[in-house]
Amino acid sequence: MIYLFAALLTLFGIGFITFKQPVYSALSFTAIVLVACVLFVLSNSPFLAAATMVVYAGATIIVFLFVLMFAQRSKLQSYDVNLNRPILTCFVGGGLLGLLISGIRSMNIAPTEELASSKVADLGKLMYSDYLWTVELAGLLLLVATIAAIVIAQETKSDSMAKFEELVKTRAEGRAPNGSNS
Amino acid sequence: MSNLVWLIPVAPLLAMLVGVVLCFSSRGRESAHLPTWVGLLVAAVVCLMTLLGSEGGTTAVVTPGYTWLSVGSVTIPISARLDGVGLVQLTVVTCISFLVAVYAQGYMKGDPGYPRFFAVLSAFVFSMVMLVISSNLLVLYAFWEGVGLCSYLLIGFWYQRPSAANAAMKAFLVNRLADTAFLAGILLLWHGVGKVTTSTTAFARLDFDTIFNVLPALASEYPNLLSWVGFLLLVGAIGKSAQFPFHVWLPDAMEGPTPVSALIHAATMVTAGVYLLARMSPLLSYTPEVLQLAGWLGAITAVIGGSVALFQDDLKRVLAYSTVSQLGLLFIAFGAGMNPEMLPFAVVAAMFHLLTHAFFKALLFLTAGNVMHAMGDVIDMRKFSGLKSVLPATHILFLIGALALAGVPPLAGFWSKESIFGLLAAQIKDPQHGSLFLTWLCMGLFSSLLTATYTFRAYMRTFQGEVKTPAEAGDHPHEATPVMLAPLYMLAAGSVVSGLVIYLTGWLDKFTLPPETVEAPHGSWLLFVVSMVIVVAGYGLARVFPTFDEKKSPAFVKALANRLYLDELFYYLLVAPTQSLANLVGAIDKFVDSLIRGVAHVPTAAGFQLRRMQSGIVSSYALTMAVGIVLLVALAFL
Amino acid sequence: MLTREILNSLLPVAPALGLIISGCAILIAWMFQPQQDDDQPRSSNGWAWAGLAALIVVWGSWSFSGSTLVDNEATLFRSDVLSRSGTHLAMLAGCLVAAITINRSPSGFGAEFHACLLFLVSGLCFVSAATDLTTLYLGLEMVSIPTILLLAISRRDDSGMESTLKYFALSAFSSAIFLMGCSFLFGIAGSTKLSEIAASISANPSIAAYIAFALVLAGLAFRVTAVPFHFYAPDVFSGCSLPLGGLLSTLPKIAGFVAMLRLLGGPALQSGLAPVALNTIVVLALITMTVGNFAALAQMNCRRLLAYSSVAHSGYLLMGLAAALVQGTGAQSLIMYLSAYVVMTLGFFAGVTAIFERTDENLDLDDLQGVTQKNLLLGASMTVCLLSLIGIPITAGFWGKFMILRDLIAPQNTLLLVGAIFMVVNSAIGAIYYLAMLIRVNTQKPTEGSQAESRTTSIVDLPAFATCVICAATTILWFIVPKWM
Amino acid sequence: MLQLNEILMLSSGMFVLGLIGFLTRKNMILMFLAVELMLAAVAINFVAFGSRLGLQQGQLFAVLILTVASCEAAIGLALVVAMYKRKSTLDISQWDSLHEVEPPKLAESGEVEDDNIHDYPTLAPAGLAPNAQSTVKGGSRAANEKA
Repeated sequence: MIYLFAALLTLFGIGFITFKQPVYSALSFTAIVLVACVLFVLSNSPFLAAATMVVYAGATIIVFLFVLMFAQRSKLQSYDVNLNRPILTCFVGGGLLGLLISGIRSMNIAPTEELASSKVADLGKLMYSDYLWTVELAGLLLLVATIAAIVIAQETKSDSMAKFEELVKTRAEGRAPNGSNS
Repeated sequence: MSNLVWLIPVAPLLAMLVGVVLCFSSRGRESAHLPTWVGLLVAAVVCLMTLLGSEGGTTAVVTPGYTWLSVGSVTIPISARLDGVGLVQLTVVTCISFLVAVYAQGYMKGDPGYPRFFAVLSAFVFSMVMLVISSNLLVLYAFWEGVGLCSYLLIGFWYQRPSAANAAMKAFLVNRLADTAFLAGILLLWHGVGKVTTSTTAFARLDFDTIFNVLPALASEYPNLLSWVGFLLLVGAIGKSAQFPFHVWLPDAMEGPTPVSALIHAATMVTAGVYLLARMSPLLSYTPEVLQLAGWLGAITAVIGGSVALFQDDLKRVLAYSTVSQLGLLFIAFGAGMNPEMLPFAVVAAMFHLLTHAFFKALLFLTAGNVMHAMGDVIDMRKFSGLKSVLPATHILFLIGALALAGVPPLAGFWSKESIFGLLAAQIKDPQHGSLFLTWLCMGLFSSLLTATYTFRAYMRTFQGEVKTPAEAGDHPHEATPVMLAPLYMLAAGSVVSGLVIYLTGWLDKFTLPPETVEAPHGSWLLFVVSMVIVVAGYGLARVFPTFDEKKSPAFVKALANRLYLDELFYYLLVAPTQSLANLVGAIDKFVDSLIRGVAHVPTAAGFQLRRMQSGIVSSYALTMAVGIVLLVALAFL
Repeated sequence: MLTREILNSLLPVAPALGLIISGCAILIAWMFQPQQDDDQPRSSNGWAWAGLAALIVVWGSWSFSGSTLVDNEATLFRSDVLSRSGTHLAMLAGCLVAAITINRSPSGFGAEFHACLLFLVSGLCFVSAATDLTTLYLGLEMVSIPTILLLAISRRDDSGMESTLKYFALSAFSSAIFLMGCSFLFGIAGSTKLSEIAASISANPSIAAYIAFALVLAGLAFRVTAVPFHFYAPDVFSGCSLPLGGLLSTLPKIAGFVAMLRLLGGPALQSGLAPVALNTIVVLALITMTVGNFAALAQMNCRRLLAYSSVAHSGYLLMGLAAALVQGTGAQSLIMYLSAYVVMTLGFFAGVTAIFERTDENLDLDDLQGVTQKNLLLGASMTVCLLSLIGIPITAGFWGKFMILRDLIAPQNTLLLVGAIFMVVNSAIGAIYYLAMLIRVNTQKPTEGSQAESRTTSIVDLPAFATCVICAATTILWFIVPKWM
Repeated sequence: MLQLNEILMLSSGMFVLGLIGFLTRKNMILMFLAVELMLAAVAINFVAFGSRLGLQQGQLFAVLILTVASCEAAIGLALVVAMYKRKSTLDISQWDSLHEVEPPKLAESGEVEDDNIHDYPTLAPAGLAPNAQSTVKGGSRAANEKA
């Protein structure tokens, strides 16, 4: 069974890395997340599987795809076609994988009682009793991230002014050497 | 009393802080002397009260003060350790400093760096007080450097003048040379104490009490180490106290303002070396060979200083060389303490002369300052004469100082010199070193002959003869202001009476001698007579002493006028090699520099790789990070 | 239902709560502020003062409340020496950064800027009080996400965006690495409690445990700019606004080191993983300080130089971490160095900020010329900060180096001794470029540099100037009274 | 059923895939997706460990990771949008204006000046200069001072 998963992962992973169309890459990312969801289920965590499915496949990837489309050009871009030092990176990644796997092999976890079937209620109880402040902290983090996202993407008037001035400057520079440019 | 002790350093410290603030403020600059006055006055009064109220005796009172650092097992407490010697030194420092500060108000008036001067002056007094009262050798060293720093700042006070900046640099470098030896000595001692005792913490090993407690053990187990320590401490002491061959910095230090010359380079700081030897005298009693070296250096310095002073035309320089030679006498005193049972008397004699010398040398310098003030900053004795009628008060004060310095009874200098010579004379019959003591005695007496000669000569050239003033002095040179004269009267009073009082009452003995010692050896009446003859001879010589012309004088006169070419020797022995070394290093530096530049132009070279990694592309940075992670993880399998 | 215990478990992070509440208050107040025409950039000073006041009030009331809390490991936050000193450090750095940015907060984004600065500092408090892997991780994110926001809004030209991008991308990457290590730690220890993790690692030092350690270390090494995770630093420093450079060189570094101490500095770790972990940290430290110093030597660009200098100081701090691991006596010397570092670095940044009209221009070393001639107090303060960075006595930097060196020498461990020697040599190398700055600060500028001449004619930023002076005074004060560090 | 070890290996593989993706892709959006992939792998780790150890904390951590991942996604996308507006490209290697500048060329850096930089401190001649230029005694110094 592991070979099946390994094969799936490798297939979609290679796809994610090598597809020249970024949309295909994003789709293989979705496929990998689905594989991960299956792994969640196998680890007795159906709630997380569902949550991941909703959050990743449902929300995150859609937004990513949206932005991807927004920035998409009609023809393939060179930066999507060419990879950045693929061979060296593969060596590094392979090395890390080898090290991690041999580390995992050497690890022997004492088998305790398997979590028979994790009830969402138990998780909820944990989250809202002992780990209440952790969850609140995560909420605060979301607030800051929201502010950050709004502020970063916002274009202020001074920004557009600066951009305009820059444009004028580059035009002027471009025009200077040979008068009838543009 | 114990709490009051901390007032002595804290008052100048506060004065310094206020002064530093005044340096940066636009208002209140003209009254910058006030905090310093108050701080120093408080310190001086506390000192005097403590001194007069003290029972005497040599036992040291350790007052815990302030725990500087207390982290984990490291504690660095700073505590005050006050014994008789320290108390005497402290009183001299604070009282003279206060008087000089009063004088400086008049002298420095109108200088753009007025607040700076008083801030550094307070800082100097603070460091000096801490140097004296610190109970730990390392703390002493720290403030030793602090004192050196203040001296550097004050010599170079008029830093716009190249000569002042150079003189400051020179004093700094020469002192640094000696201080390196001092520091090495401290570390060696620390190492040694650590070998014989394990009970104390690392820092407490350098407490004086600890050191003195383990001295017998140290002396029996590591006598060689002790000699080395003594030698290295001596080098430190002769650096600060301007003894041969490190005396070259002191005359140049006269570039500083005159109050500074009086305070730091005549009365207080230069005696720090002597104080160090007195403080470490329990250790030195185990190392007679070091004391012998001190005696020799002192004798040589006394003679050299005296002879060079004879041929100087610059009044302040005469006094500077005179200081060098008088400090030499102090070191002779330590030489006379070669026999361990005589060492306490040597300390007494040295402290005695130190005290009187502080009075009359400060007086002389400050009166010279008056002269300089009146003459429009001209201090060359060839340019003026006969100032007796122009500056009557200054004339009398200078005369008192000169008589005290020359050793005319019953003024102070006579008695303190006498106690040193008496100590030497009493030991002439010593079977082992008798001839040595005799030699030093002769050299000491010869230097006092020189002292009398140059002092009277300087006095006569300045104040006697026809009235002549330089053009810089303006139409009618005037006497100094009362605020400048008042402290001089007090110094003059000290110069007159201190010697006689202390000699007759044996007042110093009670502070510096263990209670059950035998009667101190005093000079015989023969020595008295010899001394007086010497003074008279000196006066006679001064009368007949011709003024030399540089061109047609014999070689030795030329040599003396040029300070025996010692500066040149120093130059060729130390500076020139250093400079060529520096040039070499510079050349290497340039080579390396060009190599680096070359490397930058050759992308294949190894050093360039780092730069190339810094390409600005995120992916490359991430790749490097990933490689780093792999390497870190791979360390697990090693 | 909130029980009393659950509420009480928040007490150790009370200052963080205070900051969060003030931050939210600022944001809410901003919403109600009447909107003005965007052509007139609103002054952000009000928000800045509010942020600074919030920091000072929270810090002061927390330190003077003097409540001695029971150190309860079972809850999510604890109140021990490390949490207290970490919180103090966070507040100190936060106050200084807030003071530098009073006149320099981005126009139009003042409220967001200062609210997020408060959130950032509160994140540091969470990190230093965390007893649980979850709170530690969220605290770290609470530091890095506001940092990105601050970077993004404080400079909005191409360079600013680029530096934000670099910081964000690499920060997300390193955070993933850190999490991978955390997951292994969780698996090996069977708990998310930091104390149990440390105990189980030292009871059973396996290869997997080491791998987890290495991954966590690598993740945190990014925050403390250890080599080879430092590459972003010079670029980001040269692309962000000047006060942000000061922020970047202190706050994330405090977070990284406090987190390392929380994760690794437990007394349990010294027995188990120590040898190999120690080797790793020492090697990392040596490489970091050497690369940082040599790279800084060749720099003429002031910002990049400061970045490399911060890298070099990370190396010294890592040596302090190694010493703390061996000694097990707590990380007092590391904390001392960190506090000295915070004050002297921010002091120097404040000094540079005070003299330049714009915070986004490129700074060469020569631009520092003549500060003392223009303003003696500022020049003297910057000189003191530089002396402290070198580690000269009369400054707090001396005690920092002294304590770390002492901790390195005391255990008689060969590796640490070698490290100590390297550290001394490196400090000497570092002194060269600090002296180069020192000389420039204190020399007369060349007459022909008329542009540079006009730059430093006056202090353009009074709060930053005051901060610089305060930092210099603190540096000297701490030398005299090191127990206040 | 899968063993714990096997799940861990799979998640490690996923993690490394994400890492390689982050390093090789130049498209900013795909880079951030790769980071999400790494985070998802870590979440699998946590859940697997938690399931094996009988601890709910594993799932809790996974939930936190989901939260943080969406935070990062939000910021990342906002950043991408802002950057795309500026350069109209998603290529991350276009953003490399901040980097180590080459040291100035030898000619530009003023090699000539270097000769004068090494100004070593020298001792002041005490009184009379050692080179005996001013053989006049002390007075010359006083005169110099006036000047």
